[in-house]
Amino acid sequence: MNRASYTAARLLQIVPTFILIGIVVFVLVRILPGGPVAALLGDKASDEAIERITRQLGLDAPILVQFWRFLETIARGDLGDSIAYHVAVVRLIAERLPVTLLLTGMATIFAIALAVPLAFVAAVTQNRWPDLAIRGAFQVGLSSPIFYVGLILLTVFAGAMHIFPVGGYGETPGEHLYHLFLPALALALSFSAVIMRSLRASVIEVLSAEFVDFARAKGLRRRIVLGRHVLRNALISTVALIGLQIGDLLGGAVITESVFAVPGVGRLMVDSIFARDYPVIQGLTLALAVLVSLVFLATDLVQMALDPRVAK
Amino acid sequence: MTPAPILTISGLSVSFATPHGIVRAVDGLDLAIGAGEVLGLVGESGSGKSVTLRAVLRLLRRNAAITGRIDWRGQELLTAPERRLRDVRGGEIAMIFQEPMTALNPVLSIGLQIEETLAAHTDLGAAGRRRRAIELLSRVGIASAAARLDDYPHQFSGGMRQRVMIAIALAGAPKLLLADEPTTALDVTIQDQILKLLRELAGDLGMAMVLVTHDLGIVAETCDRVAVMYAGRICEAGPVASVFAAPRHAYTLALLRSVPSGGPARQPLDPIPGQPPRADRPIVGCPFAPRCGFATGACRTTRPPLEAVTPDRVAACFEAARLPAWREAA
Amino acid sequence: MTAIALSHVRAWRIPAPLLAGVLILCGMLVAALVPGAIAPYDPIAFDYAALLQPPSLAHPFGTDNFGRDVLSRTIFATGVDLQIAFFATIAPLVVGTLVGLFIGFYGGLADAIFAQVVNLVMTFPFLVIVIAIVAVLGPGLENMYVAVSIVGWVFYARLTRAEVHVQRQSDYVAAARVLGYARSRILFRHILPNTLRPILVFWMTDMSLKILLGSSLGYLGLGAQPPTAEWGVLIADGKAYFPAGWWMAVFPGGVIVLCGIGFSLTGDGLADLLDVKR
Amino acid sequence: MGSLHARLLAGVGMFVGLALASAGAEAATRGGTLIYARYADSLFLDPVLNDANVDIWILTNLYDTLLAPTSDGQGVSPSLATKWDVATDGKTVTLTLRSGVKFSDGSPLTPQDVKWSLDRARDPKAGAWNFTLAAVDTIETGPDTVVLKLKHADPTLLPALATFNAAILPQKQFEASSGSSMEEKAKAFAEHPIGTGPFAFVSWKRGEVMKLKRNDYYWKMGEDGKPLPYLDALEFPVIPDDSTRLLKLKAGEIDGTEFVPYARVKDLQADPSLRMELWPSTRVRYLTLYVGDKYKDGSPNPISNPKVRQALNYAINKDAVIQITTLNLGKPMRSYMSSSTPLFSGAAPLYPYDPAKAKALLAEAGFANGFSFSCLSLSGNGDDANDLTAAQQMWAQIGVKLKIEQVDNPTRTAKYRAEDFQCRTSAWTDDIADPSEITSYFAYYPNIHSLHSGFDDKRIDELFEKSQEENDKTARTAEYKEIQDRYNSAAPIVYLYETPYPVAFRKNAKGFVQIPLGNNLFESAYIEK
Repeated sequence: MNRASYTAARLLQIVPTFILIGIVVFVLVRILPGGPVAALLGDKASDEAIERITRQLGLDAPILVQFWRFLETIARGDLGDSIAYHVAVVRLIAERLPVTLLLTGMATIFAIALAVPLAFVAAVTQNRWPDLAIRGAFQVGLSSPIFYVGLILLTVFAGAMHIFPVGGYGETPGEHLYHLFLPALALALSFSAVIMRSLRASVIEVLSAEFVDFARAKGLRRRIVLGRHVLRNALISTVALIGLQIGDLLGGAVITESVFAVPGVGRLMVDSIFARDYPVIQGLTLALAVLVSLVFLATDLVQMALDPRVAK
Repeated sequence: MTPAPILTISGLSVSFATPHGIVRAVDGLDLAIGAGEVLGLVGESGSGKSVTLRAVLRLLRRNAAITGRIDWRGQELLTAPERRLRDVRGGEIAMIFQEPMTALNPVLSIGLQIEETLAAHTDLGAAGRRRRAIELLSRVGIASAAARLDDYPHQFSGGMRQRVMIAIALAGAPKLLLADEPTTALDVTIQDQILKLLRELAGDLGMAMVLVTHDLGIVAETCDRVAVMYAGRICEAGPVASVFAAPRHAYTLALLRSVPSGGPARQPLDPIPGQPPRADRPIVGCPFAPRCGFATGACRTTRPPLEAVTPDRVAACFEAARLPAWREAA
Repeated sequence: MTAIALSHVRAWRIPAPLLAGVLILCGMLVAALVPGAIAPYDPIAFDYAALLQPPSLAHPFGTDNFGRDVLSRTIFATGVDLQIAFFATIAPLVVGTLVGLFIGFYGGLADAIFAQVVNLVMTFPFLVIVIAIVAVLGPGLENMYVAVSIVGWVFYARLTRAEVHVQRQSDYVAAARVLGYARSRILFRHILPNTLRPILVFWMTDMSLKILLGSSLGYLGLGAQPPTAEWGVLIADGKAYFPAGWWMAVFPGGVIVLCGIGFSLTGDGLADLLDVKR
Repeated sequence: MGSLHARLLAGVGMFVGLALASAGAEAATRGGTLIYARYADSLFLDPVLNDANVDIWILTNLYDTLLAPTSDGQGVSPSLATKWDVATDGKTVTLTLRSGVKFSDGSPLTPQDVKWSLDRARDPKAGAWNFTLAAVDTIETGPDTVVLKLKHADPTLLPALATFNAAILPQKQFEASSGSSMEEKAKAFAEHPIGTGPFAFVSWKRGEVMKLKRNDYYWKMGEDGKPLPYLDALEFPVIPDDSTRLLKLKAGEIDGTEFVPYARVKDLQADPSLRMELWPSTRVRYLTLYVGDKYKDGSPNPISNPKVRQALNYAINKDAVIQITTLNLGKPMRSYMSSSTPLFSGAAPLYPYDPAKAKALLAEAGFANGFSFSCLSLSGNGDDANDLTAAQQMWAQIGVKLKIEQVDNPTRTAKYRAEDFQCRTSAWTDDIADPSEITSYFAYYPNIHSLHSGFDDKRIDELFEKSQEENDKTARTAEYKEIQDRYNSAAPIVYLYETPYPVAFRKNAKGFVQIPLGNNLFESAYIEK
C-alpha cells in the first residue's frame, strides 16, 4: 500500500473512534453533578432564572433530542455556542488551539533537543559516570510535579533573573516564542526524560547490532556511524513513543497553562469542566481527538520514512 | 614456501570483563597471513576465531582487554591512532560477517551502504561513486545492479545480501579480506556459489583472505593454508593438504575424525568426548589435554609451545610424533 | 513468578543502583508503616506559637500556617502516597494483564474491539478523563483510583498483548502445543510468566507516575482530602506561601523526587537483572 | 493605608470625590496604559443578562448607571442623573439627566435610551436581577428627565438604580445588532459593547486579555479640569495562578492585580517597589448550615437545634482562624452582614471563643458526646481548606467530628440548591448599597429558604417585607436591628470573618478605587511617569 492510500485508510479508521468519543463525552458531561446554568448563575440566582435559561439553552429537552441536536450542529461543521462565554465554540478553539499547539510543539522540540544528544552520551558511556549523571538529572525531571517545576522556573528565571517574562503569551510571533520558552521547558523536562530513557535503551541495543560493527569495519568516521547507522535505527521505536506521549503532553499542558498563564486549550478544558460548559467540553474533546489522531498518523508516516521495512 | 606475511599476529590475548568475572577468549595467539594467500581459520564455536578477526580491526566492545601485537605491513594496529585505523578498516583490511541480514543496516539503501565506503576511502565524486557501486554490484553477480541500488536489504534474498556485503567489502580495494563464517547462514547450494565467488575475487584482485569457518570441507575446497584454533590458541597451522593428510596436533586429528566428509569413502564419525575448558578459569598445560587420548603427564602441566614441525608448518603438541596420518587430502 | 524471575538472575550479586533503589523504597515503606515512630510531632496538631516557622533544629522542615511540623506531615504523607502508588496501579495491572493475555492469545473479534478501545483511550487526553471522572464521582483518593483504573488497564493490556504475540511465536509454546497441553495451561504456565517481566518494570514506572498524577490532582484540589496529608497536597498548600515560606513546598517536593528515583532505580535494576529489553 | 484613604473619601462625597481619590500630594499624570491582572476572565459584557462578579466588578468602566454608589458603599451619588426627587408618598421618582452625555461611539444619550434600558432591566423574562426594579410600574420620559412611577414605596430603589443591571445602553445600536431575539442581539452587542463609561471596548480574547481604551466622550472631569480618564488604555490580562500573578507584578510586567492571597500580603508590603492596598469590603466568610429537622436521606439533623448551632459558633476560635487564613487581615463578624453594609447594627464580635460554654450548650441539646457531620468545600480553594481544617480541629475539642468534602463549584451549587447538604463554605459580597439584598438571601425564607438552610423565622419575614416599603429611615433602621438580632442569635450560619479586598500595585500606578461592593474603578487611575 502506498503512503497516500495508507493515510486515507487511517483517516477512515478514525471515524468510528470519533463517533465513540462523541457519545462518551456527551454522556459523561451530562452525568457530572450540577449543570451549566447553575454553575453560570452562581449561588444568588433564583430558581425561575435557572429554569428560564435552561429552557433557552434547550437543556430541558429529552437526552436523545439533545443528542440529535448535537449531531446536527456537528454535521453543520459547527460546535454550538459556549454557555459561559456566549460565543461560538469554534471561535474559542480557533483562538486557543494554536497556543497549545505552539506550546506542545516547542516542548517536543526542546525535549528532543535535550534528550537525543544526552541519550547518546549516556548510551555510549553506559553505566559510567556521564551515564549515571545524565540519568540522575533526567530522573529528577521525571519525578518532579510539573507545577512545582514551573513554579521554580518562574521564580528563578523570570522572577529573580528577569531573563524571561512571567507567563502570558505576548502579541507577535516573536513574543509568543519568548513567552512560551519557560512553559515549554517545564513541559519538556519530564517528556525529555521519557524520550531519553527510551532512546538510551534503543541506542544501547543498536550499538550491539552487527551492522554497527560492519559500519565501523568499513572505516567510517564515528560521527557517521553514530549519526547515520545508530541514530536512525534507534529513533524508530522512539518516534512511536514520542507520538504516544501526545496525550500525556496535553495533560501536562493543562497544568502548565495554569501556572504560566498561557491561554491555551488545556486551561479552557479544565475551566469548562468546572463550569459544566457542555458545548465547549464536547467540541474541545473532539478537536483534541482530531489532533491526537493526526499526531499518531504523523508518527506512523515518520516511522515509515525512517524504516523501509514498514511496508504498509 | 609461504609468501612474506602482510599480517602478523603475535601473542594476542583478548579477555572480557563481565558481571560474572573475567572471560578469556583469545589466549596468546600467533598467526601470520601471506599476501594473496587464502587462509582458513577453523575451530569449534567459542574457540575465539571471530574474536581474533574483530581484534585485528579493533572492533571489540569496550569491556575487552587486548594484549599482544598485530603487525599490518610494518604497522602496529593495536596502538595505531583512530585516524590511521580508519584508513586500514575497509580501505586495506575489509571484513564480512556471518549474517548479512543483521550486518547490513536495515534502514539504509544498499547503494548508500556501498557509497559510504567509497566516500571514506576514495576521492570519487557522487556520480563516480554511484558508477563504481553499480560496477561492484555487477562484479559480485547482482543482475540489473543500477536498478537495485535504491533497494533495501530486506528486498534481497539471503545469498544476494551476502553478495551485497562482499561488494561493500570490495569497495575500498582492500589487501586483505576477513570473512567471518560468510556462508553459515546460507543454503548449501548458495554457499558454494559464494565461496566460489570469494575465491575467484581473491585470485583476480590479488587479495589475501582469512576465511573463518568450522566446516573443514570448505577449508579443503577453498583455502591455501589452514590454522586450527582451540580454546583461544592456534594448535596447528600449515598448507591445507599436508595438515589434513598428517595432522600434527591431537585436536586437529580429533576434529577431522568428528566431521562427516563428502565423498564415497565415508568413515564412521567419531565425536570428540568432553567439553572445551571453561574460559573463566586459567588453563594449565595443553587445553585439549583433558579430552585427548594421547595426553601424557607433560601435557597436563606444561603449555606446549607453537613450533615449526616442518618448514611450512607449525604445531603446539608434545605428542605430535605419535599421531597417525589421517587420509589423503582432497 | 519468583521461580521464573530467579532462574533468569545471572548471579547472586545485586547491582548497586538496584540496591540503592530498594533501600530508598524500604525507607519509604518504614515511614509508611510506622510513621508515628519516626515523626517528631503529631502531623495534625496546631501550634499557634509556631506558625510558618522556617527550618530549625526543632522543625527541620519548618512549620506550616497551622504551626504543624512539615517533616512530620511529610512522613505521615508517605503512607498515603505509597497507597496511591499501589492502589492506583494494582487493578490496572491485574485486569490489564489478564485482558492482554486473553486478547493476545485468542485474538479475533476481541482483538478488534480492543483495538477500538485503545484508540478511544489513547485519543482522549488522560488527565482530562481523570478530571472528568473525579468530578463525577467526587474528589478523594478512592475515586481517583477508580478514575485511573478505568483508563489505566488499557496500557497494561496493550503491553501484555504485544508481549504475548512475541511469546506465541516462540519455540517453547510451539513445543507445548505439540505436546498437547491444554490452552489454559500454556497460557498461565508458559506465556504469563514470560510476559510478566516487562509488565513488572512498567509497573515500577507507573507507580511513580501515579504519585505525580496524585499531586497534580492535589494541585487542582481533586486529590486527597484534608486533613490527610499527601505530598502533592503539601506542595500545593505550600505553593500559596512561596517563595517566603519556601520550605512548605520544597521539602515535600524533594521527597517526591527521591521516591521517584527509588522506583526508577528499582525498575531499571529489575530490568537489567531480568534481562528485559527496554 | 488603603482603608484610611477610602475613609477620607467617604466624607467628600459627590462626584468630585472620586477625582480627589487620586489627589494625594502630586497631580495625576495623563496618558499611558495600565495593566491590571485578574484571576478569572469576564464572561459576558451585557449588564442585564450576566450576573457574575467577574463581569459586575468591571462593567462600571464601560457603562454608567443613573446613580452611582458612594465610595463608602453606604449611599448613592449622581452619575448620569444629576438630581433625583422622591415624592413624599415614595411612589414617584423623578430623575434629571446630565446634559451633553455621549456614548463612546459619539452618539448622544437620550431619555429614551434610559427608559428602554430600565424597561429591559426590569423585564421578568430578561435577567436574573429584574427583582431589583420590581417596584417600578411605568417609566415616562421628558426632554431631560425620566420619571419612574412605582407600585409602592421602595427604599431600595435608589441603590438599585446605582447597580450594574440598571446600566444605560444605547437602544439604537443594541437593536441594530445582529440576531432575531433579544438574547441573540445581546450576545452580538456584548461583543463590542457601547456605553457612556470612562472606557471604550477595544478587543477581547477570552481567557487571555481584554483591552479597553479611553472614552474620548466621557463626561466626568479630572482634577486638571479636562475630561477623565487619565489613562489612554486599560488592559485586563487573565492569570488564574496566584503565584504567577504576583511574580508578574514584582517583575513589573503588570501594574496591578486583584485577589492577593493573604499569605502574600506581608511579603508585598515589604517590597519597596509595590503598594499593597486593602479596600474596605462588604465581603463576609461564613459556613452555611442546613437547619431543617431532617436531612434529605431522612436522618435527623442535630444542627436543627439552635443550641447546637450556638455551640458550634462558640467552639470556633475566630482570632485563630483569622490569623491562620487571613494572616490577621480579617476581623470577626458582628452581624451576618458586613460592617460596611448600610443599617449594620452589630455591637460586638459574635460568639467569642468559649469551648466550655460550647460543651455546655451541646450537653443541654442532648449531644454531650458530640456528633459528626460533613461540610462541602470548594476544591482547590486555599481559604476554604484553611477555614475548614481549623474548624475541624476546633470542633474536635468539643467532640464534634467534621468530615470535609471537597467538590467543584457546580456540584456544590447543585447540592446547595437541592438543600442536600449539612454545611458548606460560603462567602458573600453585597452588590447593592442596601441591606435588603443580603437579608433577602440570608434571612427571608420565601426568597431562597434563607440560603437554602431552611431557616424560617416568621417575624423576620414580616419585618423584612415591611422594611422593603418603609420610607422612614429611623423605622427601617429599627426593623433591621431586630432582624439582625433575631438572626444572629438563631445562628443558622457559622460566623467566621470579614475581609478587605487585597489589591496590589506598582508604586507608580495610582488612583485605583475599589468600593465596598467590589466595583473596580479605573476612571481616576494614572501611571506616574
